[in-house]
Amino acid sequence: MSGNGADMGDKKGIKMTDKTWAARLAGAALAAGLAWGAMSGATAQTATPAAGAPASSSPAASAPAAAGAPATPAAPHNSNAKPDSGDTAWMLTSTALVLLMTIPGLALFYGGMVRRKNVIATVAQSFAICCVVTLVWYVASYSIAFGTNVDAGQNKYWGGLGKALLRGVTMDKPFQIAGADVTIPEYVYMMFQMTFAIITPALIAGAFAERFKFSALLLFTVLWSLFVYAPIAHWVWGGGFLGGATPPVLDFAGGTVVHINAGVAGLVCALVLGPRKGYGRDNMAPHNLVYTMIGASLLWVGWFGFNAGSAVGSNALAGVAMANTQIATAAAAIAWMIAEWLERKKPGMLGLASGAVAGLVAVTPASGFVNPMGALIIGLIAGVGCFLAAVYLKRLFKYDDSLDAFGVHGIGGLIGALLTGVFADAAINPAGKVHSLYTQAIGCVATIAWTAVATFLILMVCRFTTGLRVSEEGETEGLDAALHGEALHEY
Amino acid sequence: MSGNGADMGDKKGIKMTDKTWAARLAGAALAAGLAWGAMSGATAQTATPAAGAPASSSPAASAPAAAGAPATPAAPHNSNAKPDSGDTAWMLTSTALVLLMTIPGLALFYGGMVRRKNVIATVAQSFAICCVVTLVWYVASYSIAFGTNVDAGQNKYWGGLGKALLRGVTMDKPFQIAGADVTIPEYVYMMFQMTFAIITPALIAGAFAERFKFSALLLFTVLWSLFVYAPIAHWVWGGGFLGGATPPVLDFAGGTVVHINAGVAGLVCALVLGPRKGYGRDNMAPHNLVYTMIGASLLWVGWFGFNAGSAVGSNALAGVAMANTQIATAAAAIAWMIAEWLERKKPGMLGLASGAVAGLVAVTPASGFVNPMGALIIGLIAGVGCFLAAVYLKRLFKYDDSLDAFGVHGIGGLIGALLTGVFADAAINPAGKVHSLYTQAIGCVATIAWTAVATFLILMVCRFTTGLRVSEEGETEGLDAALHGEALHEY
Amino acid sequence: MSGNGADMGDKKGIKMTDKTWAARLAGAALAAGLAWGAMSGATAQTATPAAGAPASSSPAASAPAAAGAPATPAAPHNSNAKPDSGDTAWMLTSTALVLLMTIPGLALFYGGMVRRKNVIATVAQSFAICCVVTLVWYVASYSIAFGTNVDAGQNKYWGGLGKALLRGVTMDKPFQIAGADVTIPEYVYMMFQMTFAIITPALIAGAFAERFKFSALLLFTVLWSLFVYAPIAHWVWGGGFLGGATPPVLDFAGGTVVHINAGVAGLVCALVLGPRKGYGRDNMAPHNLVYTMIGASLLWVGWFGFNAGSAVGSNALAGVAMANTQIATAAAAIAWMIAEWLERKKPGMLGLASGAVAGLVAVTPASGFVNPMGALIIGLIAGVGCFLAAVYLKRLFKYDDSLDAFGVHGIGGLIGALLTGVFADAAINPAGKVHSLYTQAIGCVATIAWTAVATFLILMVCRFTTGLRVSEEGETEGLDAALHGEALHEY
Amino acid sequence: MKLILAVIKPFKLDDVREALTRAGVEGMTVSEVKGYGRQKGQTEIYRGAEYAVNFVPKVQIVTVVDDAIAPAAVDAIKGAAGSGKIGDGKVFVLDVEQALRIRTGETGSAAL
Amino acid sequence: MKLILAVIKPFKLDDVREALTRAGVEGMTVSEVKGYGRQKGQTEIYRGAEYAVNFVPKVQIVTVVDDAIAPAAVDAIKGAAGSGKIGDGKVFVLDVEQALRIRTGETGSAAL
Amino acid sequence: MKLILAVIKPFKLDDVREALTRAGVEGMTVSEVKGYGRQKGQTEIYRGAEYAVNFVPKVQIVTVVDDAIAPAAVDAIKGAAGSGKIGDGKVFVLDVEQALRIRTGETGSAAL
Ligand SMILES: Nc1ncnc2c1ncn2[C@@H]1O[C@H](COP(=O)(O)OP(=O)(O)O)[C@@H](O)[C@H]1O
Ligand SMILES: Nc1ncnc2c1ncn2[C@@H]1O[C@H](COP(=O)(O)OP(=O)(O)O)[C@@H](O)[C@H]1O
Ligand SMILES: Nc1ncnc2c1ncn2[C@@H]1O[C@H](COP(=O)(O)OP(=O)(O)O)[C@@H](O)[C@H]1O
Repeated sequence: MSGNGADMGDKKGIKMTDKTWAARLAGAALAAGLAWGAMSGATAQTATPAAGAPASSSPAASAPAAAGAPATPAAPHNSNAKPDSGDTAWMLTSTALVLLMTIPGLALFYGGMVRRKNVIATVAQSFAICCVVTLVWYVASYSIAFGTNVDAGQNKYWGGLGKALLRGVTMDKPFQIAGADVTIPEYVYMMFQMTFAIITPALIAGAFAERFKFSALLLFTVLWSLFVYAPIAHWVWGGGFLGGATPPVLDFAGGTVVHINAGVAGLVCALVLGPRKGYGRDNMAPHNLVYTMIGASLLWVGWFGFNAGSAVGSNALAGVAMANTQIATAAAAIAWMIAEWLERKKPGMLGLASGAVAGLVAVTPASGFVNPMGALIIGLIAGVGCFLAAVYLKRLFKYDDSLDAFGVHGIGGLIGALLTGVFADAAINPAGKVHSLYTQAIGCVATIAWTAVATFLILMVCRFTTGLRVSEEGETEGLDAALHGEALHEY
Repeated sequence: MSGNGADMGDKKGIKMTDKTWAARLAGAALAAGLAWGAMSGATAQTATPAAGAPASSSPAASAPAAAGAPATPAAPHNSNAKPDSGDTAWMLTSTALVLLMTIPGLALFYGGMVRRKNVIATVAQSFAICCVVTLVWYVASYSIAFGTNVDAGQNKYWGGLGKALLRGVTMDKPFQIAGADVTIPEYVYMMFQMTFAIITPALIAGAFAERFKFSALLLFTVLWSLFVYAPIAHWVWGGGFLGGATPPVLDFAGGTVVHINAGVAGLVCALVLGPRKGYGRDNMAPHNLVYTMIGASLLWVGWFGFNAGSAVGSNALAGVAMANTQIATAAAAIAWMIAEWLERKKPGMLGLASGAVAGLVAVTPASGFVNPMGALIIGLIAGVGCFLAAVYLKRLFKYDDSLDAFGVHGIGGLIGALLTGVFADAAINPAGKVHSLYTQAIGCVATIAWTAVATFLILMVCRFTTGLRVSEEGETEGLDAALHGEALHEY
Repeated sequence: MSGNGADMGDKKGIKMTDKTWAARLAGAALAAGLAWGAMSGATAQTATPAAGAPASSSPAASAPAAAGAPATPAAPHNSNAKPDSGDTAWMLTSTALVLLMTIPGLALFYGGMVRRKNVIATVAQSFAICCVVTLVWYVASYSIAFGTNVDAGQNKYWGGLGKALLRGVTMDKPFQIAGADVTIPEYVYMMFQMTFAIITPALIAGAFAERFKFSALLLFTVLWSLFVYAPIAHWVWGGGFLGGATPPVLDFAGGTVVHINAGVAGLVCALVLGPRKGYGRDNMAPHNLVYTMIGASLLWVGWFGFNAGSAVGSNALAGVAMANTQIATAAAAIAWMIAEWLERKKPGMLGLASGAVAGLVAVTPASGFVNPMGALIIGLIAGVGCFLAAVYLKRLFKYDDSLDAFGVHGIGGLIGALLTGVFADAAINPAGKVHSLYTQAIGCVATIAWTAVATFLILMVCRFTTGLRVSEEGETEGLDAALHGEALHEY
Repeated sequence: MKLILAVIKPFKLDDVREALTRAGVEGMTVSEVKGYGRQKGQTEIYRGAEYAVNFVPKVQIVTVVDDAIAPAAVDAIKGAAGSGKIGDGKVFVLDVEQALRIRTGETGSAAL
Repeated sequence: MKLILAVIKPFKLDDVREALTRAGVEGMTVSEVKGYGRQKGQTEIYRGAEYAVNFVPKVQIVTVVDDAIAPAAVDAIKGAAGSGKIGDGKVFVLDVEQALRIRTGETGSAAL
Repeated sequence: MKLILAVIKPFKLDDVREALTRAGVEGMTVSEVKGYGRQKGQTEIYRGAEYAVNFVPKVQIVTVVDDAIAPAAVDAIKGAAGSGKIGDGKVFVLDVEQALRIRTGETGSAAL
């Protein structure tokens, strides 16, 4: 993997000097800044993204292989990149499945874990994030993530605004992502990726549950989607400097882009916001684990779209990704359950659900690269690892990551991203032939650095505009009444 | 658009004299009457629908284009109308998604909004309607809607009983709907359309929630499905006088057939039944907005099957329909939320959910005709428009449309149906090349007129047989106990 | 159908002497025993399953026809068995749908029917079974069920361990199941079948709800999955003595393998465990029929994957299976509702949901063999039959089948399995050309005998290791607190 | 001071609250309860299992009032809660020794 | 008249109701409550966070009876609610000044 | 013995329980109630329909104590439940004639 244009083909790896880092961050910040500026006067900037996009013949071509079908023998029908109705059918379905993960899946997973007085506010967060990100994605984020920047140097960091408002997305023209052909219509590809952009900030909400202002949430989501999610997605999947490196960072369905990203952002939120009122003293037991069970189940089912859908085709790669997902998830759920059984004397539904999610997270980057035995091992490690993180790490460092966004998604994502570099099997996916723990670590570090800094800055923006926390009284009374003027009426 | 056989090719449009209307209504009433009579002795009438169906070469051929794949460049694989496995896969999936909308989607959306004592009765309505319509559709409604009447004059109004009990539906024979080839097996097409027939009467239930008799509901559903839904579906999608007009009424996935139809029927129900006991005085706050959130989410996800499925194929048209659905829905949810924020001082979960549904409704007729910008605008208008309807219209005219079936589906459907005539974009769907606000208005008026009259008559039939409302005591006690002898036991 | 290798082609039918039965059971027991032994040292045994598998040219070739696509004119694209992207898309989707049936579908269906103090424990059962079976299936059960035993004599009873840990499952090699080509990647086939293996033991849980130990549940699931589910699946679908007989036992999607199997196992559990404390005296009313409604709805929707997915392709057979499923389910729900209305004076939501499930169960073996009229009749009979079983049978014999696993799945499965022999229609599926009530009865009897005996033995193993029932105090206090240390907090 | 404990039909709560307010009562505490008496509960039947629900939902109102307005308060409840049908409920009056308003520390009638 | 306030274990409710009926009590009002006493609550642990639930679920019965049957009623509760285990609960007796049946206006013992 | 009936703000429950324990109270029975008084409830608006919720959530504590510690118990509640804001709640004291511990049959103060 290489950090900048000059040594693109160079295999000696990245040199982690402060200087290149600074340069890189500055570059991306610039890109993001441009995006923001350009959004106001979007119509003015009329870049033609396809024209001479240098990515097409660059090493970046292996990135989409990381994201799926093209390079695998199981998907031979993309020679001239005509849309295939079977591939399209599966991707339409996958899009529905991934949306199902956020609403109502994640909404219920989180909603069941808060106190009763905050349940409506908690589910409203997932729902509102879904709406906000949809529009931001349409307006600019899709372009930033999956556009091809006319300036090849900038293209390492962001995709430009050539596809803002879906300019250039057509009904019939074949298109490429990061230089590789895709066998589905671009509208479908855009929609599929949108659902990933939706769930990522929604995951963060687990960290600031029960105290974040709704207005702050809306602003945070807009900014975070533009300045954190979209560029990182470009780095890894859009032909940017991580996915386009040699060897490329392997991230099949979003270990770095989605989970490490959301987990670390959550940690930053938890640290900046501080603990909930009464944390460690009041009873904050999950009020309805049936909701949490429904949520975990829909996450599981929907994750088939997430991981198997990341094959971007209906083929054996999708099949093995689905199998890996299932096996790692079951293994992690059972591992967490047993760990908890030993420590707490009783196995619990929350543990099963949490373990399952930990497994889903960890297998995400690996699902299209490893074989089932690799998935099993990743699942077992993630189950125990995330259990320890959720139970001990939080206690150790005394931060209040309310619903363990970092403990499950951050740690689980790290475990999965790193182990993908260990277990990738070329018999499953030729694109995983060259894999290295080192490269994977670079991917993790880059993601962590950017998301940590940018999330912090975005929180500061919110702090001085909308404010961050609800009033003390509002927190006591419950966010449902305080923020939304609504309540559950169970009598 | 033309009203009767003679001027079928005539582009001068319909003349809205009382006389032609009377004739048309009478014709359709006759058709419906025949349907009913024929049902008793269905086996006697053995029409051969395919033989010499005149629709095949008539302008009606553009209707199925309105409903989907054939006319789009993105779906080239239907030359000889052999079933395509990819198209079939997506339509099987879409069928499951649309069924998910009614059970448990709509059941929960409505169930969460009623008082706790009526929740079981409310969800039972959706569930029972699903069962009843399934059988009615199998026995006769599919034939009325999508059969081709041997009498071309009658075919403008209903499809006859040639396909009653699915006669002539085979495993392998290619078939046509309204003269156009279809690339999926007819069993799949029949199932897909059945799920639309199911949700439509279930939507009406929002208007008469918390007071309608269960026996009345069953009878109402049978009659309404036969005499209102099936003929209107034929008019628009089955080769009838609306979809077969020149230019045809554009209704991609059911703005007229489903939403205006259900919304207006709901309004009639609300007016005929009168308000709930204690309306405007008692606390009738929604008892569980988590259920409503789940319901809205499943409606959203399922609507991908509804709208993208209406492409009747797995292609770019399905993709853009899905994208439009997503964008309009998010826009409407945010628009409603902001309108409510301004008026009520707090944004609410019910507003987000209601806005989302309003957007889904409004984009339905447009989803396969407009581009994303059109969808965005339709969504924004529908969000504000339905908010105003739900809040002020009801108050103004003092009817009790309990869960705003008219406010959301009637008004949202109208907004969408009319704006489809404004925003249809031939670059998205050539079938939308010729579009006119005027034609769209004709479609709305015809639907409104028929559904209003027929729904009223059906209610009268119920009134003098099953009765309409539960007893006063039953209403006080709650429908769960009074009608079903069941209760939630939350302690 | 023939009982052993020698008279494989013999049409004179099986002679039900004690001796052949004993031999058969012994054979299967041996097979299962081997499986167990081999699991410990799985790596040691390296059978090459494909080599000279005799099943490929034996009458067993008609078995996969029973399970779907190959033999039907509607699925012509499997000549050289290359994976078809459309078929694969539908099977990936079906896998997600069937998983949805168990989590959260069945979990909620059952969870809503227990008392509030046991709801978390009840949903945890479905969830845990999902995890456990996933691993068992990966390790050995898939091989036992769908492997081809190198010893043709043994292959009648179990598939051997050649595919243990998915050995030989590849990304691209064409593969056969019971001698027939399959047009989807084997990973997808393996995953689809896994979801069936998951739901079957989860269904049993209805019989022992509210009193079974969680540790016992885990052990029971491992053993039952290996020794009961996997061999029976092999007998019917994997080329074993039932599906490979002449004429073969017809079981499209699991009447014997899934429902009779689970129902009878449930009955054995109910008898061995004895009734719940306070049974017949305490109020054991279902605590939340909204959960049950959600569960029944998700079962219904998911069952499209179960039945239409059993076509193992995206074709007209899938379409008719879906239509049959829908019609039988609606008919059964209405039949149960009416029966209950007559007996109980009020129609109930629980009745509608139960009837729907009864219909789904009964149409399962028939869905790809009968025409819609057959499905209608099967549904009506199942609705009334299962109602009578759930209400009177239990009362008559005074066992406590808590949530009617036997009454609905056992009886419904029997009705469906037998009537498939009556209504199979060669116009729908040529594989159903030769059908006989007698053969179907043989299939039922074999399944019942094996599951009854083996389930009893497995329970005895649990009894003397983990124990079977929670303590009396635990039962009084509720399983949520006693077993899991968790509680719903609705205040 | 007197403590008035009334058990009424749930849907009469708003009427009773208004009547009490008119009678000069300034505060009350309400809870959801289940009543057993002459009025019999519903019977629920689930798959043939019959559960005679012996209890019917009621609302219980507790209000402490000055001796002087106690009779008026009882009358107010009687007037507002009565439907003439079985199960209308009961009013019980008990003597209260002391009352305290937590916020201010006021006691006796001043605390009400 | 006496007001008998009993706090018992939830699953004993039906037994107590029957015993009271046998003792001549014709009506009662029941509510779900949480009790604090010698019997300690469950501890719930969620992802390492431990919540010692200080309260245990109990059922509270309020019944107003004629002075004459008060002792028998107390005995009935004692007999039916006792399991010999910690947490069986308490019975308190208070004096009632007046009772009224809302439906008929009857007062005193006739109102019970 | 005295029966102390306190109505407090829900989130003060743990504080009050601890204060009572320190004051020597060994048991209490708690329930979720809705209060009406000077503190006004939230207004909920759903699609334009406004529901002024007249009642606010409160917690009711009933504890029977020996005459001797009754004043201390009342003080404990006052101290722990007060926030100085409207709606802090009330304490009422009633006389109890008899108390019984079901498990042992003990009566009077010994039963508490
Ligand atoms: N003796 C009693 N003590 C306490 N509460 C009672 C008593 N008798 C009745 N109740 C309460 O009053 C309610 C109404 O009593 P019921 O006998 O059904 O009707 P009515 O008062 O009209 O004769 C009961 O449901 C119960 O809650
Ligand atoms: N002083 C008291 N005042 C009011 N209720 C009490 C009192 N002491 C106990 N209780 C109630 O009685 C229940 C049982 O009391 P506990 O001390 O646990 O057991 P036991 O009565 O068997 O000694 C408690 O949970 C509480 O609801
Ligand atoms: N007269 C009363 N009888 C019984 N409960 C009362 C009475 N007055 C108030 N309460 C209870 O006390 C709570 C607090 O009273 P409120 O008047 O709102 O505030 P404060 O006591 O601070 O003046 C009320 O919500 C109600 O539950």
